[in-house]
Amino acid sequence: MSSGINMLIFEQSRKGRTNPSQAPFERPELTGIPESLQRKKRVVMAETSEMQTVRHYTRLSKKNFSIDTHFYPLGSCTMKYNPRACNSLSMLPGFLSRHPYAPDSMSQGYLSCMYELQEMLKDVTGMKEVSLTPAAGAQGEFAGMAMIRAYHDSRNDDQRTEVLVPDAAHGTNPATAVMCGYKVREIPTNDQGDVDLEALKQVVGPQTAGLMLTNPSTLGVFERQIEAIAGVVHEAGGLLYYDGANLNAILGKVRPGDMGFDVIHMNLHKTFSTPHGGGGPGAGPVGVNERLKPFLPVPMVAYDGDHYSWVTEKENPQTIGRLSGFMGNAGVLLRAYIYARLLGREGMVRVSEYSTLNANYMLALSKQKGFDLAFPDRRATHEFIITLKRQAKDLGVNTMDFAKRLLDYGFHAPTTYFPLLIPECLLVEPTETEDKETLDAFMDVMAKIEQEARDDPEYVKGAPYTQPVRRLDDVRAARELDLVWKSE
Amino acid sequence: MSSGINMLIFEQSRKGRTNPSQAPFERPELTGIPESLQRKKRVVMAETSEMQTVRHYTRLSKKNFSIDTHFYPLGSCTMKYNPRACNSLSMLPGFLSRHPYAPDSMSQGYLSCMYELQEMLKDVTGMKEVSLTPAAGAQGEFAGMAMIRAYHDSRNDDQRTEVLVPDAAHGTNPATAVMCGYKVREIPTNDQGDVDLEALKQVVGPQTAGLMLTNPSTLGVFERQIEAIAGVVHEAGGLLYYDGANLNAILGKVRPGDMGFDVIHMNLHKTFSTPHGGGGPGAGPVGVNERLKPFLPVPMVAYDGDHYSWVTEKENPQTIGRLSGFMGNAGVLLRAYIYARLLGREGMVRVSEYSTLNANYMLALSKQKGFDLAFPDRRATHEFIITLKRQAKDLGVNTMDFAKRLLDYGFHAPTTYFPLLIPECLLVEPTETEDKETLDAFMDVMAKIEQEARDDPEYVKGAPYTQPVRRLDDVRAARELDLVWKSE
Amino acid sequence: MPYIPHTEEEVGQMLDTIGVDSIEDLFDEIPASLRHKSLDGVPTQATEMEVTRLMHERAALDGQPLCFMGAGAYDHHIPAAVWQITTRGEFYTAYTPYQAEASQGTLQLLYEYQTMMANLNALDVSNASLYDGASAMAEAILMAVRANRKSKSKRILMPANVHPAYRKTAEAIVTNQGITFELIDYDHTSGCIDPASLPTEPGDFAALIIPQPNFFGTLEDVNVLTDWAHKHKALVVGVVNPIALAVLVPPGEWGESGADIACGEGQPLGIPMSSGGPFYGFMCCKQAYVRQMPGRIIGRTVDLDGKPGYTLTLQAREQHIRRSKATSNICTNQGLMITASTIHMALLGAEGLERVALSCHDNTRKLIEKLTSIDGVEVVFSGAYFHEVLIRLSAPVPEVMRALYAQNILPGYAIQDDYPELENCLLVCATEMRTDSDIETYASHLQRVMGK
Amino acid sequence: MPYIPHTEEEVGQMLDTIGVDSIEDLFDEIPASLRHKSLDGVPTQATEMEVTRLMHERAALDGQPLCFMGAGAYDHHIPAAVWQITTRGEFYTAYTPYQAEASQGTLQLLYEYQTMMANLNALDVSNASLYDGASAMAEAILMAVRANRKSKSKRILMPANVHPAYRKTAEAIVTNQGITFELIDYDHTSGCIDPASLPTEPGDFAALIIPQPNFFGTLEDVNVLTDWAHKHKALVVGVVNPIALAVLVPPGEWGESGADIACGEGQPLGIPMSSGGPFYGFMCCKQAYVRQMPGRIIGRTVDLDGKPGYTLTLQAREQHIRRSKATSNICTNQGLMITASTIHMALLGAEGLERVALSCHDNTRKLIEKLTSIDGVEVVFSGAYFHEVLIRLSAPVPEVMRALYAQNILPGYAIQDDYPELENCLLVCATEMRTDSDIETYASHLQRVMGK
Ligand SMILES: Cc1ncc(COP(=O)(O)O)c(C=O)c1O
Ligand SMILES: Cc1ncc(COP(=O)(O)O)c(C=O)c1O
Repeated sequence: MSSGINMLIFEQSRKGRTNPSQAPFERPELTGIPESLQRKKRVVMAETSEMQTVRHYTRLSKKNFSIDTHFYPLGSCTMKYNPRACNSLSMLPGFLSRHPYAPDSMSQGYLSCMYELQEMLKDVTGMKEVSLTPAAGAQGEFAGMAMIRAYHDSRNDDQRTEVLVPDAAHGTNPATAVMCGYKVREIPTNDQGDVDLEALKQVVGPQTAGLMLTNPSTLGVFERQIEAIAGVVHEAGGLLYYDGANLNAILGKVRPGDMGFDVIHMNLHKTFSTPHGGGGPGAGPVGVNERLKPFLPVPMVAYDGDHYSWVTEKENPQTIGRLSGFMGNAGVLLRAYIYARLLGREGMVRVSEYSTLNANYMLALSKQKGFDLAFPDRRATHEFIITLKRQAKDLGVNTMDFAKRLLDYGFHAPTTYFPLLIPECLLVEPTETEDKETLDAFMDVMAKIEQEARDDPEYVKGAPYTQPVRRLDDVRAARELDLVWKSE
Repeated sequence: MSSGINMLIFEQSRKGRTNPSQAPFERPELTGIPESLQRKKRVVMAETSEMQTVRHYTRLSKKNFSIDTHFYPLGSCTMKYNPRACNSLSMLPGFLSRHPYAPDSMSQGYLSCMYELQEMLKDVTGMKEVSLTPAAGAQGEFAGMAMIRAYHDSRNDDQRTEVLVPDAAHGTNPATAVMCGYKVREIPTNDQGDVDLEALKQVVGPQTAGLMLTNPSTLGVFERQIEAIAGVVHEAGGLLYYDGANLNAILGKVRPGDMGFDVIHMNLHKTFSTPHGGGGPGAGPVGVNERLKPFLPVPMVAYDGDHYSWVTEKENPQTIGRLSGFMGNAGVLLRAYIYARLLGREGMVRVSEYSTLNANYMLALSKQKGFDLAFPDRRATHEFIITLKRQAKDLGVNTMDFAKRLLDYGFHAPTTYFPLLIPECLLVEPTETEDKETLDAFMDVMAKIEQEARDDPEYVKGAPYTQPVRRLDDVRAARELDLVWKSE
Repeated sequence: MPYIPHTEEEVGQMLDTIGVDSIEDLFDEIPASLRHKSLDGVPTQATEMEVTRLMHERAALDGQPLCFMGAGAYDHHIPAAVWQITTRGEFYTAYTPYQAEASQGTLQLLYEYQTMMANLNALDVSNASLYDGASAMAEAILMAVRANRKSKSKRILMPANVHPAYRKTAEAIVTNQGITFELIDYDHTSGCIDPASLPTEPGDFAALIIPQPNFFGTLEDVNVLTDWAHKHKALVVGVVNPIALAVLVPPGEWGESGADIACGEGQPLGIPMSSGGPFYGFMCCKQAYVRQMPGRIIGRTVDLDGKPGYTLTLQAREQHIRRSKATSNICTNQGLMITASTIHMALLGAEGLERVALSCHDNTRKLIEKLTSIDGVEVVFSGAYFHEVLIRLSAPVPEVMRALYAQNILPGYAIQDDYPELENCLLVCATEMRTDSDIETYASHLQRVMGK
Repeated sequence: MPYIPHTEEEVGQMLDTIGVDSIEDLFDEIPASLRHKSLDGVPTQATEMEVTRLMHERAALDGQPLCFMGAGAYDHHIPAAVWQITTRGEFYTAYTPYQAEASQGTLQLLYEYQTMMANLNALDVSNASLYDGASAMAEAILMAVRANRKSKSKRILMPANVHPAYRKTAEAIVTNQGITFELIDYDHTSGCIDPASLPTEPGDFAALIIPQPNFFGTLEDVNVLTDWAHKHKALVVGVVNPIALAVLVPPGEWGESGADIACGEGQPLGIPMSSGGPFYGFMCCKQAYVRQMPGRIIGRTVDLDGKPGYTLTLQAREQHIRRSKATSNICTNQGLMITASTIHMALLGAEGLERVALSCHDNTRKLIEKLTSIDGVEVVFSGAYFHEVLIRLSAPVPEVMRALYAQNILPGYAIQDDYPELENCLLVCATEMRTDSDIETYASHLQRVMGK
């Protein structure tokens, strides 16, 4: 390949090479700053020309799979089309140049979008109030659990030290509970993918601060006993936390508020299709019912019918406080707002309908092609689980091998090895924006890989073959840490 | 590869699939239009979802070489870095939404840029007046030759029926002369790459309308006898036309006006680095000396020290007229203006200096590596010619084979088989924005391919191997015309 | 140095390799007498930050008026995806696809474009763009003269209601080759060519130009006109609006055997108005004339392994092969605009294009209804229209326009300079972008101004 | 359907394959009593054209004032290339790089980012982002408590001149884990922490926070403070401005042995102010503490063929592996912002970053000179500054601000709500974006307003 294609930007750097147009031409003196506070050695950066830089990062980008280029059925992640209008409209100069501390009088455009987004999310979730400020799902979880804690504290109910978390939960759930100062207690799942209600009843009690639940669960099924679960937890004085990662599956069909949840977070970067950006940014607004309203994180936006304004600690003295310097990921919220306006109430219902249709169709195809399902007797929600335990045992080709081989066929792998309680699992989430032909092609390739695994397992275990690199040595990465490039 | 990667957009189309967000939701009636004028059958277009479309064209884009991804030393084409600022700033909403017939009072921003660009181009070329309106080089040529014709006509000098064109000229030169109603007479080149002055003297005469010259010529050398040539043509009453494709080589070093040219066109998409867009748009402003001023194509922009306004047929009754509906490629002109402001007078001189340095460096490396040069005793300008005649004869591996094999190494090929008078030629133009490492790597690969050609000529003749397709059958393309996709 | 990667050290090494002492030495073949010293007329270099600010200021100067102006450039919605993909480096910074194997992206896209454009026009083939609508018409005229084997004439019949700028452009481009235009007057009641007024013995002529819609926005009886021209062995060149083609009979189906060549301005298909350019000219024709067509053409073929691929074809028509015998001198065309337009058409689909066309028509109808309800405003011509209509004001148009500019409204195109007989007439247009409230805004300001 | 590709026919086929009659049937596991009927609180669907117009109107509402406000978000030049590359679909629409082989673009970029950020801070390692500067400080505090093996304390010494919003954020995030803050007052003359005022026997504490510059814009004596904290077995957490680091001594070189952790707001490096987000938090630390660091970390390794490649590493720290024992609950981070920032830093290079920093400093100096030449305007603190300065007005700040807003000027941040003792004080900032004439504009308007 051409020179530089695998080089680091630093390896293209040369002393004395500069790109002067991107900074003022002048080098004024540094006056009035004590010597001892001045930097002595120039930073080691990349000294490259503008074209070298543009070419380097353009080429790098081509080494990524993405929604714009590939089917990306990563379960629990909702990799669907990110409308390009959300990008350009959220990046209009007026929005980009707004200082976060600009006065209300110079912020009515931005604030009106945020207020309307709050209102829409209230309706969609069935909650009484929404704060947009959490920067991602995990921070939304934090806000939610911190509110639960603030609620118990406000009632001087200080015996509630435990949070219940089903074993299928996402890792952020237990990690969040701990960040809020709670102990975590795992609740087992029954063989139908529902929470083991008996087990729940046994551990619930006056020490229970709350239950964190994902519904539909990470197992790709709808928790059917949700009303009973809510009853059990509420009866014990605990509150119900809804992890909104899977809201995509139920938009307009059933609302967390109506299911009995006290607080929820939404992943706007999933359900509301803001782009994932190779790892973020996201946005994790929280919605609450009446009794948690006083504790919502600030800032929020209020509207008096004429003027939009900020809600801060002043107006909400019981708030759990602030979670970021300003108002979280404002630009992501704008994208979600634009998406919501484009979809409207009509489009939102279609989201859950067609994502569910796609998942159940793939589930049906999986059965036809002889794959084992984690829950063959259940409906899929917007995602479902294939387990490759049999193939791993019989052929020695495991889920990771399937995943890597899929890349060779131009498909991103589904989520692998999560949820942890299903062995050799593939969590498949096609989303509503993929077409039938693509789903068919994916399942054909799955069957083909299985055949390959039968014919030549070593070949499959050596995959991928068509990517910029072959399979990477993760063990070495962690053992011989190389986190920062150093010149020789 | 993944499904659809090589499919046409039409093959992804399905009846009933729509993308309704991109047009009004309503379908009003067509009223008052006679049946006989209404379309009966719906157009066959692609019926695809927005994501399918975005994914399809994003993937297609990845099958291109481009400046942003590859070294692209296409001689005579000046493939240099197109500053990204020129893109974003020329596409500001205020510029994009300006209607071409907006009144002057709502156009001062745009007109001021155009006026200043005219002024800068005057200085850079040494001409007396500039019209920006030609849409590309060839249209600039047309404008230039039409002005020469208008000039002779205005003097009732109607015996001038011939235009002289050196045999090394670009194909647009003779084609343009014919479009202007002239006969073309070829002038031979001597073995030093200069015009054969004696031959010129023999054919010049009262029938000579003018000479079209590229200087530096397409042979990658500066025409040293330019003053003598100008003298000969002018003496005979002919005018001198300057093809500005190679202006990049002499910016700030020597000016066409000073060399005696009467009219010139510039390729802003070369020298002023507006992007080529996979085949355009370009911009081919023309500059003239005093005597051709009355004939310049309209519109142009005037400034009275306070207000910018259009110059049209009214102000310039002798104009050759209009070459497009409005003012040519306005957005390209804006990009060139921005580029010129970024470079400034300091940067413009560097363009010719470093493009010339790069070309001469590659020429020197070519010699070191044993390649034959078209003009080994001449300085390169911003480009130079390698001839692979020897390799074609001895090894049976020709210029086309080298070109295709270069693609496998991640380099776009230089211009091949142009100019026509150098056998098996490669016209190499590195431009000033490429770094030494890249030039070194390219010449190393050239030597490597030569070695391959020695070791295994058939292999080289089968190249490319790493592109989306292998070598294409051009003969079949022209013989079995397939220009439009048809559903079966 | 801005955009130049060379370090001092590298420059030294390079000069050593070349065997000279300085960069200056490399220019020693330029006669010293000709050497230029400085570029005083060019401003000094500026940082991107400075130029960014400057351009923001300049762009802001020109306002973003509410647009009821058409006259060849139309304010249509462009999906955000169009330009985000079009400006990807791989499309934006590639050259003309001379190395086909390394340009399959652009080439396949152009093949798709040709298909869409041919389908839209209901003609057999399409080229891959010309500069703009006006120069495309000029090229179509040159082509018709070449292609019409039944006529030796260089006479072209040109309706007076073809866009004036198109006529001027055609004149500038084709008259050097001895081609002449004969104007056909329009019917002053309908605004269209009256087929009945055409001579029964027109004499030999190479082609008839038919605009649809014409510059006044009214619709020609294309079927009758086409048959008339064919009867007289002339070719028919349609000059059409591509959005209108979603609902109007396409050139390939005009009359008994269809127009021979269709051309027009591609701007309405995804290109911003942007001061009039870059736009692109499209051209389609019957299969029989493909070898006379100017411009690049892409063909599908196969590679060494039999796999389909795309390449420039019929290059023997072009200047770089045929030189003085080429069908045109065009080289660089409007490739990137085609990229945008192809994506645009794919995003809209047939249904979307139809809805845009219907909405333009309907909004214009509403606009005309509103405006003509004002005292002193009337429609000039009786012909059916698509999305432009000529209205006559009882007040002096220049003054009215100034008053509306002050309200940030572009009220339309004053046609008087081009057609002195149409005094105080304004050509107005309402695309799918104009809302009822926009139309209300225009009407109420016009009413106020006219009421003075 | 908008964004949904299904045709009716396909839906039929799919339902057949599944074996149900309607899409509705697929929801039959949801208890009927819970089913929701309609979303009346959500507006009806809109076309992209309609939403485009709406958003243009909203964006235009907020003006684009001349910005002399900093206080945590800074108006810097961002090269056009940064966001044009960042928003390429391959970066913009990829997920967290879980499948490393199909994510080498993002992964290599993140490795380059880690290198740049570690170099800028002169620390050994960097993570691949946290949410923002404020939450990064909170995470740094949690990390310091975990990492400090020499202290059992959960006590943090927190200067009062750390950004108030950062302190609030840290409080909201860490106090649930029993961590407490002890405020250190600033010196009311210099605006900095007076090292002499620090207790000789501070007791056990886990970490000292050192802002550089602090919220007032003045520069702390970081060397002395660092050594003091280390002497008392506490860790040092620097909260730094990354642009300032181009010219200020970097955290890794503070005092004898350097700060242990550095964190801050990445926004000044290529991220628009955009109402405060998305920004990103950066965090660097000494090698010894890397396993206590929160957030993603990318490592270089080799593939099966021995070829270098990049992958997520040290995942055992993270929630998806370690669950309740993770170093943090962070999962989705601010990846795309890092993409932008990395390209930004590469485009500027060390020299560019220095020139930006020097220019910010110089412009602020000029601004202060101008403003303090106005009667009734004075600098509050004597400490050296980088690019923000607190000034005190003799007039009521809210009124002055309103008057300047009316001139489309953002005059600075009124600090009074956060520091009641600093009445009528305004924190002003002039980045490299402010020209002499901008400064003149501000000064002349302020003079006029103050003169009233
Ligand atoms: C079920 C579930 N919960 C929580 C999260 C955390 O959300 P985020 O990554 O936005 O912090 C995720 C996303 O990865 C998830 O899938
Ligand atoms: C020498 C020369 N003249 C003229 C032209 C024609 O310019 P354009 O392609 O802009 O029409 C070119 C470009 O290809 C050229 O290289």
